[in-house]
Amino acid sequence: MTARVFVPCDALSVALGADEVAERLVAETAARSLDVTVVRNGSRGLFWLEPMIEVDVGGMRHAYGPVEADDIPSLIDAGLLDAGAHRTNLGPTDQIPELERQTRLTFARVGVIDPRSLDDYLAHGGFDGLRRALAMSPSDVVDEVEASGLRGRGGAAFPTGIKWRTVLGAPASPKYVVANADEGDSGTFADRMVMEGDPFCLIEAMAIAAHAVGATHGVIYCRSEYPHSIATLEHCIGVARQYGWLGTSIAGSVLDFDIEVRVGAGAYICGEETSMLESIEGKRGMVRPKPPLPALEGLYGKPTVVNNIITLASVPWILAHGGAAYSGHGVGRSAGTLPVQLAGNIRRGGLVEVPFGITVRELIEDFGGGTASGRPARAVQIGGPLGAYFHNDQLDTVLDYEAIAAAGGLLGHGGVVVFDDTVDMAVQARFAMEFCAVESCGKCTPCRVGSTRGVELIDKIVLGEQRSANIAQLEDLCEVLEHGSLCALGGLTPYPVRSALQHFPEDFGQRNQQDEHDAQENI
Amino acid sequence: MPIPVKPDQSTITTCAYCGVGCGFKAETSGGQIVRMTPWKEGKANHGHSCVKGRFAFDYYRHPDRVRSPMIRVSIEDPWREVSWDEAFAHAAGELKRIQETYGSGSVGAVSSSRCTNEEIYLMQKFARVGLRNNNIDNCSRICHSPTQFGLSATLGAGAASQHFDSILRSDVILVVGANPTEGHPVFGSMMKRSVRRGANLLVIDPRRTETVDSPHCRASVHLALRPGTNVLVLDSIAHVVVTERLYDEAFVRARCDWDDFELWMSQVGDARYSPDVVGPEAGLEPDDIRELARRYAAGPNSTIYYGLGVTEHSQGSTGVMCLGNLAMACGMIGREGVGVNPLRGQGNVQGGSCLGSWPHMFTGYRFVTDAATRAVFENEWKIDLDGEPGLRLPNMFDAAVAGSFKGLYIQGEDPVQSDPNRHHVEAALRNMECVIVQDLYETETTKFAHVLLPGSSSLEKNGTFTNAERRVSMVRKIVEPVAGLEDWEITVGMINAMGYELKYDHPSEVLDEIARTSPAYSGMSFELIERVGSVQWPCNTAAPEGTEVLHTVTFPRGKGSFMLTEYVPTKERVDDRFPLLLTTGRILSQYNAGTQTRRTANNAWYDDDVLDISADDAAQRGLRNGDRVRVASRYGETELSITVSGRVHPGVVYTTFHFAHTMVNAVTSDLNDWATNCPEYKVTAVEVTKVTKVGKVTKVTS
Amino acid sequence: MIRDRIVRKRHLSERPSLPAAQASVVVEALAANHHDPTRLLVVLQDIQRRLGYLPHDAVHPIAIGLGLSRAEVHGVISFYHDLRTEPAGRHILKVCQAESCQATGGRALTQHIEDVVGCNLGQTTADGAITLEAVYCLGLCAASPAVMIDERPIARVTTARIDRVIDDARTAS
Amino acid sequence: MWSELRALRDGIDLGTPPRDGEPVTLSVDGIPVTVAAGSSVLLAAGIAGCTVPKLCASDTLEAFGSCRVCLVEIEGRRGYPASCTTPVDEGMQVRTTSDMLAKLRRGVIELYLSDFPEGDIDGGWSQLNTTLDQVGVHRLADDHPYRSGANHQGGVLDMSNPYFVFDQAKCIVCSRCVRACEEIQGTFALTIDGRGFGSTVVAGQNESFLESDCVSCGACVQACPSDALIEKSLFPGGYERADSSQA
Repeated sequence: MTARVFVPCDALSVALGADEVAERLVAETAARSLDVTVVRNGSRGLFWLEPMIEVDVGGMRHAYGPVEADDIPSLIDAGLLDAGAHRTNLGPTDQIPELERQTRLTFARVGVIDPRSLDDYLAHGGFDGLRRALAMSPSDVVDEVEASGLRGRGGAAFPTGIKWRTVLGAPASPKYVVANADEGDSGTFADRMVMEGDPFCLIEAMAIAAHAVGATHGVIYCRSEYPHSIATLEHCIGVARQYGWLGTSIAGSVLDFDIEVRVGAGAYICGEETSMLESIEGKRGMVRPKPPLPALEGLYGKPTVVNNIITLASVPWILAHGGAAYSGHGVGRSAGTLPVQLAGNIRRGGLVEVPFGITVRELIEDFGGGTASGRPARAVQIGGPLGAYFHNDQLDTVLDYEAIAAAGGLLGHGGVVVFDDTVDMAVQARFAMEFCAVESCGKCTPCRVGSTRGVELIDKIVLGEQRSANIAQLEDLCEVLEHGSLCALGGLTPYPVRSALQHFPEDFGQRNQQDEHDAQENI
Repeated sequence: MPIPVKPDQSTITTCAYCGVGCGFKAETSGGQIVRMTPWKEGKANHGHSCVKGRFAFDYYRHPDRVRSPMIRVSIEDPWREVSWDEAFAHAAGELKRIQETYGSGSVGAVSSSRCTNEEIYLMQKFARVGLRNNNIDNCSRICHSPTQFGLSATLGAGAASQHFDSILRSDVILVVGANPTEGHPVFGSMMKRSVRRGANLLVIDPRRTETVDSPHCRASVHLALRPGTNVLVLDSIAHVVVTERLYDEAFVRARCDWDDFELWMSQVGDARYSPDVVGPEAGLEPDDIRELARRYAAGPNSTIYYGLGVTEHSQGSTGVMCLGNLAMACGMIGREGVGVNPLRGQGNVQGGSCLGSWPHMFTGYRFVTDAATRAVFENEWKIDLDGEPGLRLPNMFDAAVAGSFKGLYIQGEDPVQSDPNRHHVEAALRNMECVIVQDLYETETTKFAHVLLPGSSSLEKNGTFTNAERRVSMVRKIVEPVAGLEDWEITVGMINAMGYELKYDHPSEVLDEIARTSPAYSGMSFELIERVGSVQWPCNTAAPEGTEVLHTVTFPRGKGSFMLTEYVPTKERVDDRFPLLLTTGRILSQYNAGTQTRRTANNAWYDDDVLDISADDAAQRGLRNGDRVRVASRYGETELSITVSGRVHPGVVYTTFHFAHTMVNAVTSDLNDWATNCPEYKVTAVEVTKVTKVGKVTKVTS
Repeated sequence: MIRDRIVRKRHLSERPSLPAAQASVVVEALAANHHDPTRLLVVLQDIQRRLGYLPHDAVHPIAIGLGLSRAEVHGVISFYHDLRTEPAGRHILKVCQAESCQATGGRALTQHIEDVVGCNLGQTTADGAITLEAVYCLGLCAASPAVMIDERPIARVTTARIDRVIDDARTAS
Repeated sequence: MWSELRALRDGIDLGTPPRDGEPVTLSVDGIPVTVAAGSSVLLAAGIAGCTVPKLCASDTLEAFGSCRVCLVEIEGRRGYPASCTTPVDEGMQVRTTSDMLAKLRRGVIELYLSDFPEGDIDGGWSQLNTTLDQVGVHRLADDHPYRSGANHQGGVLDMSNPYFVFDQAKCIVCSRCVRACEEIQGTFALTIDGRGFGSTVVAGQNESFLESDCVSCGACVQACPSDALIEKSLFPGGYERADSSQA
């Protein structure tokens, strides 16, 4: 019987040498005339173990990692195909503690299956959600999503069911489903893992959405920094078309729906939904004012569902298992699970899907194992570049939308970036303004001009020029940005800036006492 | 200092350039115009403008302006500056002397569409009460006289059926032989707005103009027909409407003469107008003709806009009738979003048509042969009027060449440059004993003048203009006329000098007189226009503030009449010697004969006429972009530079006619519209050859 | 910069046009995208993929082909950082500048790379081998710092590792 | 459909195009006002006689929402929505003045002033001057922290068009010219080049106005609120760039 060995193909595994491992494995087993199939699966998200290869022994997967290409001969010598003992042997994959403690609903298949294999997908419950949805009325599908309590995972946390109901109720046609795969937040990669690990799930989700709202055309807007995702999606959309999961009369139903991948061109702002719609329409990615809501006047001015990848990827499970089953996870208004991404200076970086309600400290210490440098953690940025910096002593904050907001932050796309005690928080605050300046679409004045002024003010503060006046001006500027900006880029940039200023005032201290003294004299 | 001058006064007036008639605010500082800004309440432009009206106003203070009346005995003599009174006395004396010598009909007058309604009215009054004949014509002879004829015959009113804004309600816009984005730019912008909002654009034009294809405005069907085949193609469109039963039978039965309709159906329904037959002859794909016909007929609201590409043909009037027929057959008339609309070239062409500057018609298109109409004017003017129609302008020139026509009073026109067959016009003028020209500058025509009366620009006088949508708007005096008199005062001076005493204190009194004598204007007055901004005629007791859409209930002639429109090919044919067809048009930045725009900085965009030629035709002749070429026709030749352009098909060349020295009209044919003498500027067989030495323009004598 | 009064407009037909080889790429990209103006970004990406950049004189045919204006096409090109109007080096090395990489020595790594290749982010080396670009997140944050050379991602980058990558890029064609 | 054209009034800028919808009644600063559905809060405020400052809004152009000086407060809604892009609702209660609104508007205007030539403000009569009067800020204090920041004061001065200049130093990047060229004229000759702080108005492919597709209709000049696009005829001695700036 052919042995199956799994080597992940996702971009980060590849970035850590997975392709070389796979090549070596093929070459080495061929040289030894071993009957082995190398399967390229997605990543389980345990990236400190990548490249992590798995071997299927009697239906159970055993993991080895991290594996380098040069380890392959010794692995085979050690009886890899029978889960033999080796320096890199991690035991049964499911029993790896960091995996075992997760609640994998959205990511249930990611890392398990060959993302390009429709058979694999079907064998793991794929398209069960769509089959069930197609047997229901569109309104009932929306009810199910509403019942799940699912909220948008892209950052705004808007209830998905309500959004879908708005689109369903819009009289105009045609309607569109747009999947926002412009995952630009530093410290996030969950979307990428889905697209590279379980792409049919996204296709299924979009088809369910299309049925629920009456859409005929879907677009996945994927950032250009994700070439592996784009290639995987293109391949799988082709397969789905070939086997009738896209196109006309999907799965024998009346649903006609197709998907096209559009690739971004290097603009963070295009992750903002209206800017993304402009970009899909071939224009500059300038933010549109809301109203009108994209749900009513979205792509080409037509009713449009715009959802984040994780939001969509949660839908097939909800349809297959019921909204109530999903809402049974989580706390309060934060229903279900959240795929948290641990990044930055962390020992065990990766993806952790857990129900809402875990604390930041549990994530960083229990799952993440503390900093990679071994130095004390000093700051944690939650929710991407527009998220607040948390001080080390705030880490007991519970991870749900409301608790994080109460602590002055936002959950965003679930990215958690850890900094050790070498970080200069004035530099990080400056970067937040600089990032806003670099990525601003330039439409509204607070963001277009204010971000550059913000960088300048922080520079002056750090140099100790008229420190108090500049800090006061910076606070005023943050107020203008927060309340005066057209979209969340300008509106949220004050979060990292203010939190850095508030929690780490010592980093904005007087670098040059004489300058400050002179400045004070001059006032 | 970077602070801009702040105007101390702002006066609302109407642009005098094209037939859109935009409302402007003339802003002055210390009595000089510092800028013109578009008037937001202008109903033709709603605050928009083009490069001419907005910026090209400096012509009024150009050093070339004629600043004093001048006379001379012979055109070889130098000019002698004289007082107004001396000029009037001299001019009138000469005209009377000529009439005594050669008869009453030996003199005439021609009015200009650059002038106000009141001035045009006074010019025809000059002829009728001063010269005591009907030798009065106007410059729309050479542009839109077929409109007058063709639309009157079918619908009963020689004017646009719609207001400009109506195009926003159109689902389908058919543009025939017009290029609004260049010729009528502010309306062109409105048309593009309608297209961006979803209207379907259909274009019939030999050239791939900007109207056919520009950003966010692309015609869904473009029939790039061979010049001269308009009527053939329009009949073929009608053929499709008839044979595919796309017409609106209910509308035709209710509103039109059914017998006429059946006759028309049998004509255009004949196989000779089938797209399969017409396509090859007109250089078109038969299916494109069908597609255009189907889209137009499908509407639900389809509108037609057309320009000189329809009228300036030997079958110009027939082409206009085709459009009237088509609109009636498809029920596309009598409500917003539909209609048939001529795009008038000059600021007051519609006024020029309405106000009786015709040898055969009084104001409101009423015939001089009609005693009852004559009686209205005889009663008003207290004078007996001649019941015989007078001479058309071309007939005046013919008669002058023949020796029986000796004196002409020309108001603001330059027939030597504008009219066809330049050498014929020159010969005619040379044969006259008294040519009186009233103009802003010395022109090609003033070279033949004996009396030169300094005209006033539209910035220097009061009055009204009627634009292409029948809208009468106020022209207001912004600055004093350079020589002291407004044009209407000059004509009044001439009338008095002819011995007919008359006095107006203000042009409003002239409009009052027009209202008293002309039903369509009966409700019109300066007071009304001041109050409501502008008024579209008809304006009368039934429509006290004017009429936006015509033909809503009935046609002025009662039942709409389907005219037969048999295609008769022009005599102008290509052959081995003259294998290319020359057609003409205008560009945005220059205006007509260019007398005004050439005296502004608008030359920065185009400082010369250029010949557009296809890459194929250029290659065959070894021509490259920018080469100088000789353009020769059976009638004459001239020299131009070429642009190798994708906008014209092989076999067709195109040029503008804005620059006097190129004398494009030396090349164009002698042929003209069968009904109105409107010249066939749009079709001339030519050959183009490269020249290495700059030559000069010559006319072939034939 | 001062743009002085121009006496006479130079019309497009008087200006240089695109070389034939590039023009055919434009024509093919337009046709492949059905001359659909909403696919402008796709057209630009297609052309850049084949030509390596978007030549100035390609803008006019693109605009005409899609029924857009040159200004609109220019506006779109200038908005997106991926789109380039000059040819790049033989390899494009994108160095992540975002927070996760900052937390793991990304700033020092960037400085090291600039020193080794001899040019700054946004520039191309004198030998035309490498163009350095800033990128804000490659989604490889669980193993920062990260770079991407051409379409190959590299994570947990060390100076030794990046030196090998740069060496390879310089020697490979 | 006709209101957007025919309800325009000389000398009055309603801020957003008038609409034709059914009547909707709301209150602005306690004053009841009835406007057509689809109208903006900005338009309603103007009709109620409550002047809301604006820069990027004009009743000849569709609402854009970029300048952020027309912010208002709406009962029951979070934040400070731009009144130009917020449509009226029946019963809506709008406040056009408050300490916070004044502070935000001042803050935004200071950002504008931080990149505008100081010498072009005093004595000017542009719409920007009117807005500065309304907000009550005319210049940055001499020791204002925004002074000496990055700016566009050395930007393009385009004199190529015979009739008007484009002076980037005075451009506030509101896109009114770009939108006028698109929405009113339909030529699409202008665009924004770049993005973020680097955004600048350019003609064609960042070329001179005369060589671009510009047809010199004047719509952009008419639309410009800050005299960055202005008629040469208003400068009898020729146009010169202001030599002093806040920068």
